Amino acid sequence: MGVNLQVNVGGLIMKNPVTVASGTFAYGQEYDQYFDIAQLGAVTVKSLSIQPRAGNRPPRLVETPAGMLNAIGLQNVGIDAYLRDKLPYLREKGCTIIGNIYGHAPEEYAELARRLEAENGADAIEANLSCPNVHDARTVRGGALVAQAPERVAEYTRAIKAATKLPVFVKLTPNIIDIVEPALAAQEAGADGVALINTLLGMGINPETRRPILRNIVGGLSGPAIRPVALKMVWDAAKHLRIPIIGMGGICSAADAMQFILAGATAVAVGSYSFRQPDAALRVIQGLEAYCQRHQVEDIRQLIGAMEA
Amino acid sequence: MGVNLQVNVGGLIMKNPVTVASGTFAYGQEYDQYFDIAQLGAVTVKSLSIQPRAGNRPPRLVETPAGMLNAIGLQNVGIDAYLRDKLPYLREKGCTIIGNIYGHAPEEYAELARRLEAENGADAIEANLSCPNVHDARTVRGGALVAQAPERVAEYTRAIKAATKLPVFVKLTPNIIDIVEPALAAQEAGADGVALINTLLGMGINPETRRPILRNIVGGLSGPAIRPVALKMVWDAAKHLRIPIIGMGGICSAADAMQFILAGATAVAVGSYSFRQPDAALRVIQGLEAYCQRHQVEDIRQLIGAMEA
Amino acid sequence: MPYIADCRITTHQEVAPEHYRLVVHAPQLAKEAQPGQFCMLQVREGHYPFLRRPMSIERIFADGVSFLYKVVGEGTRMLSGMSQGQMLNVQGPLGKPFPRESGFDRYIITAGGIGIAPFPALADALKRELGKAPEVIIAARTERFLLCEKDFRQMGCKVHFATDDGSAGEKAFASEVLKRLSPAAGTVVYACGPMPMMKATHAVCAAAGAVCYASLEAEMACGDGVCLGCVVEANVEVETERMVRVCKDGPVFDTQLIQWESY
Amino acid sequence: MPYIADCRITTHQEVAPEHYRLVVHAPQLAKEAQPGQFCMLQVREGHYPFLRRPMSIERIFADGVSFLYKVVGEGTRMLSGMSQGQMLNVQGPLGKPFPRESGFDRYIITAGGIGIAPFPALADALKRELGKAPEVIIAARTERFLLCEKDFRQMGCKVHFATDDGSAGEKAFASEVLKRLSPAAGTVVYACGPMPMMKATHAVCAAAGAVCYASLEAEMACGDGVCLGCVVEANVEVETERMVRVCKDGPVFDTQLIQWESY
Ligand SMILES: Cc1cc2nc3c(=O)[nH]c(=O)nc-3n(C[C@H](O)[C@H](O)[C@H](O)COP(=O)(O)OP(=O)(O)OC[C@H]3O[C@@H](n4cnc5c(N)ncnc54)[C@H](O)[C@@H]3O)c2cc1C
Ligand SMILES: Cc1cc2nc3c(=O)[nH]c(=O)nc-3n(C[C@H](O)[C@H](O)[C@H](O)COP(=O)(O)OP(=O)(O)OC[C@H]3O[C@@H](n4cnc5c(N)ncnc54)[C@H](O)[C@@H]3O)c2cc1C
Ligand SMILES: Cc1cc2nc3c(=O)[nH]c(=O)nc-3n(C[C@H](O)[C@H](O)[C@H](O)COP(=O)(O)O)c2cc1C
Ligand SMILES: Cc1cc2nc3c(=O)[nH]c(=O)nc-3n(C[C@H](O)[C@H](O)[C@H](O)COP(=O)(O)O)c2cc1C
Ligand code: FES
Ligand code: FES
Repeated sequence: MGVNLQVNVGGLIMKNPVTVASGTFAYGQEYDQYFDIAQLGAVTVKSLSIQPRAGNRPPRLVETPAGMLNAIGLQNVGIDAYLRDKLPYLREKGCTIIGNIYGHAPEEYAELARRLEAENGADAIEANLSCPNVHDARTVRGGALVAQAPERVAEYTRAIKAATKLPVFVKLTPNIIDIVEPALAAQEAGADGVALINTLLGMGINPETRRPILRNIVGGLSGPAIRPVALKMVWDAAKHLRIPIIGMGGICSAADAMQFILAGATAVAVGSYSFRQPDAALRVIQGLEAYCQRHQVEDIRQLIGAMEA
Repeated sequence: MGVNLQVNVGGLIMKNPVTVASGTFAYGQEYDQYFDIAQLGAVTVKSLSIQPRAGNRPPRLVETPAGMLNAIGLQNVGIDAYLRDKLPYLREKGCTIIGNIYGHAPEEYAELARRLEAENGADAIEANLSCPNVHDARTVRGGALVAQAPERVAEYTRAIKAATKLPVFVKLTPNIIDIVEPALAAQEAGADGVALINTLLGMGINPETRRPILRNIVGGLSGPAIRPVALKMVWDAAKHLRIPIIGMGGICSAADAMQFILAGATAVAVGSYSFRQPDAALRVIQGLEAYCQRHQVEDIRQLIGAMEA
Repeated sequence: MPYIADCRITTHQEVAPEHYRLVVHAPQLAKEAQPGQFCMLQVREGHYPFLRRPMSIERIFADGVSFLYKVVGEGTRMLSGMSQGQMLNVQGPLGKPFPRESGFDRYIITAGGIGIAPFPALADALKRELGKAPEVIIAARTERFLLCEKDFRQMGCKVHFATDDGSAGEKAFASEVLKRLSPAAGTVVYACGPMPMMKATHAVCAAAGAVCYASLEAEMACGDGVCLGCVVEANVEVETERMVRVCKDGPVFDTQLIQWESY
Repeated sequence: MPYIADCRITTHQEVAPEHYRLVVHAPQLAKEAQPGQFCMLQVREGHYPFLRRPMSIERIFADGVSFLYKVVGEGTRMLSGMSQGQMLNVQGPLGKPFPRESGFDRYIITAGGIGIAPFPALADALKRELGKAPEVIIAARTERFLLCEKDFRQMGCKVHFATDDGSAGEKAFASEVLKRLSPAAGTVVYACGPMPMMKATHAVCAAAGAVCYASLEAEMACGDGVCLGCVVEANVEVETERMVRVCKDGPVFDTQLIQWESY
């Protein structure tokens, strides 16, 4: 049986619903050594900023039970080097590209989106409004992240939407009471989709040295450990949104991805698990196709939000 | 070297800083089969309500990577049966008791606290303002839990404090932007300590049946998976509070417990890990003593908040 | 009283595709265990899988017990990778055993699939204690998953087969075979298997006036009555509770107690 | 180009307390691997431990490679429980090898503790390719952790020992022994060991005008340049980056590049 895996994520056509999470796939080239990355529904690149960023000082990562903490701090080559050095490879391969962007103000996001569109640097924009490792989440109280304040989410989204015709996805944080609030704010401000979730704030201490394990003290928790949390947020958001959701958080297998799709995600991203298994996203695609065949589902879109409560 | 492990948690003297998390130790009797539970700094009992509660319909639990989701729904024998059938065993053993309570309104919490004090049912009160499995966290938007609204935390805390002279601890939820807000609200309303954290909201779907794994759909995530999140919240709260913190969330070993103490917890609770290893809390006590000896620390109180940032 | 110990694996063999028998050296456990009780096995060190896995006690020997299990997920797969000589952390015996009362006319065991696991021990005890070799219905998807036949025959049990595909015995459900055996008042039926099978078995017994004890399954965290995660809904209140814990109040229940409508 | 494969464990032995040598059958890996490169080993199926573990390639054979490792935590403990014949999932070869340039007067290897791991392959290559058997300083806490002596002697290397407790060789740090060997301009030093040891080694070499290549360690998630988790701070910008990735830009670095003040 032929299975249609193609989905339309707020105007972005993906040949299958599987992308990779920003920051867990760099700019694609490294993992192209292990499998043909053009098979992905889309490649989501590491957050890009206007200037290159050195990121936080090391140590920047530590394993945790069924997950990991990272405090990379958005180290990236900057938009210029991306367009010059990284983009050609992805375009040559024929990849669909989601350009994840990060800035210090709405204008910076707008500028990044404009450049990506103008220079064919992406087929959709994902605005990272929720990185726990850049705003000083260690000391600022009461919500340092844009994605924790619905009115700021709206403001940023409007600025980006005004700057580009590309589909715009807004990436939100799980460190919040009700994910529906910033998600609705994004939708009302014109976002074409939301990406759920970024990492959860966490930390670790080495009891022997009595020092924090990460130099930045605080980092973002990812991996299978957080999957149940991510799934709940996707399900919550799906009940209230018209725009599509890209679900992520601990996805390792097609069975995991199916949970997110059934909860209401139109597409999914494989994140940290690629570190363990570089071709994990490809296996998810293959597994989704096999799932549809086994269940005689001709079009995967029939499964979006199809959980029977 | 003799080591002092005794701590004073807002007026509750614990002979060591280790208790168990409410709902993971029932009323103590079962695990007394495996070790002498009187060795614990305190036994924290399953949440008690005025009337017995049947809890949610099954299935109520599922394992997750390095953790578990539960939707017990506060099934408990009720305060009368507790005082009559469960308390004598604990008192006979000489246990220090933290009476965890749950009600539908401030008056119910006050009533439970009053009864526990009057009938010698507890040596301190822990008010569960954060159970994700009873308020209808599935459908109510914008924060269904008391612990998500600082002003309600204050109101509930005041009511309980007015009803009892026992130390009162307020148990908070990690499903929030800034844990310091409800924690400060509790402190300002007279709480003698805070207990951090309750479970994180989460869910699971069986992709084969397309049905939620839990009958309640949503449950609470616990276990080592959430430890980094819990630790970050304890550290956040410790920076801003005068009152002591009972830290919990994924503690399995003395090394884990030490992380919480170094982050600022005065006491710690072993939760879900007891299911795997019923004497886990005892091993934590032994491990803390060994840690102090190895590091030549005469008094464990010197280590509270002693992380070097 | 249950206890926890590292037990040496003395035998571990595949008895059918994806089905294993595992024997551990555990003299104290063997002394206390009763047919129908179970153990919580810690499949691995570390945090994965996080919880122990419940397994019925299949046979009780002088110096240990055996388990009979099917690989259904990662925990049982990891268990199947353990070798003879390795240590397995075992908690048990847990739960209430099958009641073994004299005075019944007929003793019938009915098992679906891996639900056969607790019955070799039970049949053995009925034979030894009451002198009654029970009749046994073994049902499975197909012939090669019909387990323990030889054990039962050696105890002098009459064995009936049922398979979904007719590859051995009747092409029928266990409950249909049971019905044809005409249980009646004075018959006691012991059942274990998938929930629909036990529900049907209960219905047959209730209609016939037979007593039925079933060993139920549920996801378990503690296995010892603490977490309240493994409950099933009861028809009547048991010690003031409407929810009964499979691990502590069961796993063996008089089927009249269970609210079968939920299944 | 790195690849990922399940490789059969052909030998696995304890070579000192808590120290193991593990040999895997991996012909393609053996063909591509260079001394100083490493592999990411997947210790277990499932989610625990979540990440792979980086291990230097100790020796390169015709049809496989060996690793030499020390048990320091749960991952290495689980690894040590694997048996000959089992399959181990290996990703590699990864990272930049030790530069092997002719034209130096002297080649010195200096290793602290388990830092000895990458050097048997390096010494072998230097001997075969350049005809130079390097001098080797092996430092460890105490005598029984002085590893690989025989391998080096067989290659004709001169071996110096240093122990913290004086139980063998000099009671000194590796860097002190190195200093007494009087490295100079024209000397190349290869170092691997704890950070303070490599920092001191760098200082000795810098003062003497010797070239020093060190194999650094960092916590790694991907091992392949993707996650940016394993960086160390560089003195100069490398390809416009101030942070260099141990996994991809290293693990072997010219020590002049590293900002040693941070350690
Ligand atoms: C009292 C009792 C006695 C049991 N005796 C036996 C026995 O003798 N032999 C045997 O093969 N099996 C027995 N089981 C079932 C056995 O415990 C499960 O098959 C096992 O826990 C599955 O673990 P897993 O990691 O392989 O599967 P998982 O990956 O955890 O799950 C795979 C599937 O099995 C289901 N499952 C997982 N855990 C349980 C559980 N605790 N109870 C029921 N279903 C579960 C899941 O819902 C899922 O559908 C018993 C269960 C109970 C409660
Ligand atoms: C390029 C490279 C090559 C290496 N080669 C070898 C080798 O040949 N032989 C050998 O024995 N070891 C080697 N190591 C170190 C080895 O990777 C760690 O000892 C191992 O990952 C620890 O895993 P664990 O689960 O046992 O310990 P964990 O429980 O993860 O940690 C125990 C301790 O080890 C530290 N640690 C954990 N992971 C790493 C890591 N990736 N790098 C450094 N420290 C870590 C932790 O901070 C902690 O202090 C190498 C490391 C790198 C980066
Ligand atoms: C090492 C690492 C780096 C990350 N960098 C970024 C980033 O640059 N931009 C971003 O939006 N998210 C970043 N994330 C978050 C992931 O995209 C993803 O939202 C999160 O990890 C949850 O998915 P997972 O559990 O599958 O990893 C990063 C995550 C990790 C682990
Ligand atoms: C099965 C189960 C039942 C629980 N019941 C309660 C409860 O009745 N009252 C309460 O305050 N917390 C309850 N909790 C939350 C725990 O007390 C604790 O806050 C949480 O599990 C985090 O700790 P852990 O990760 O160590 O388990 C329960 C947790 C579990 C797993
Ligand atoms: S498994 Fe915990 S009460 Fe039954
Ligand atoms: S380990 Fe990921 S970049 Fe080095």
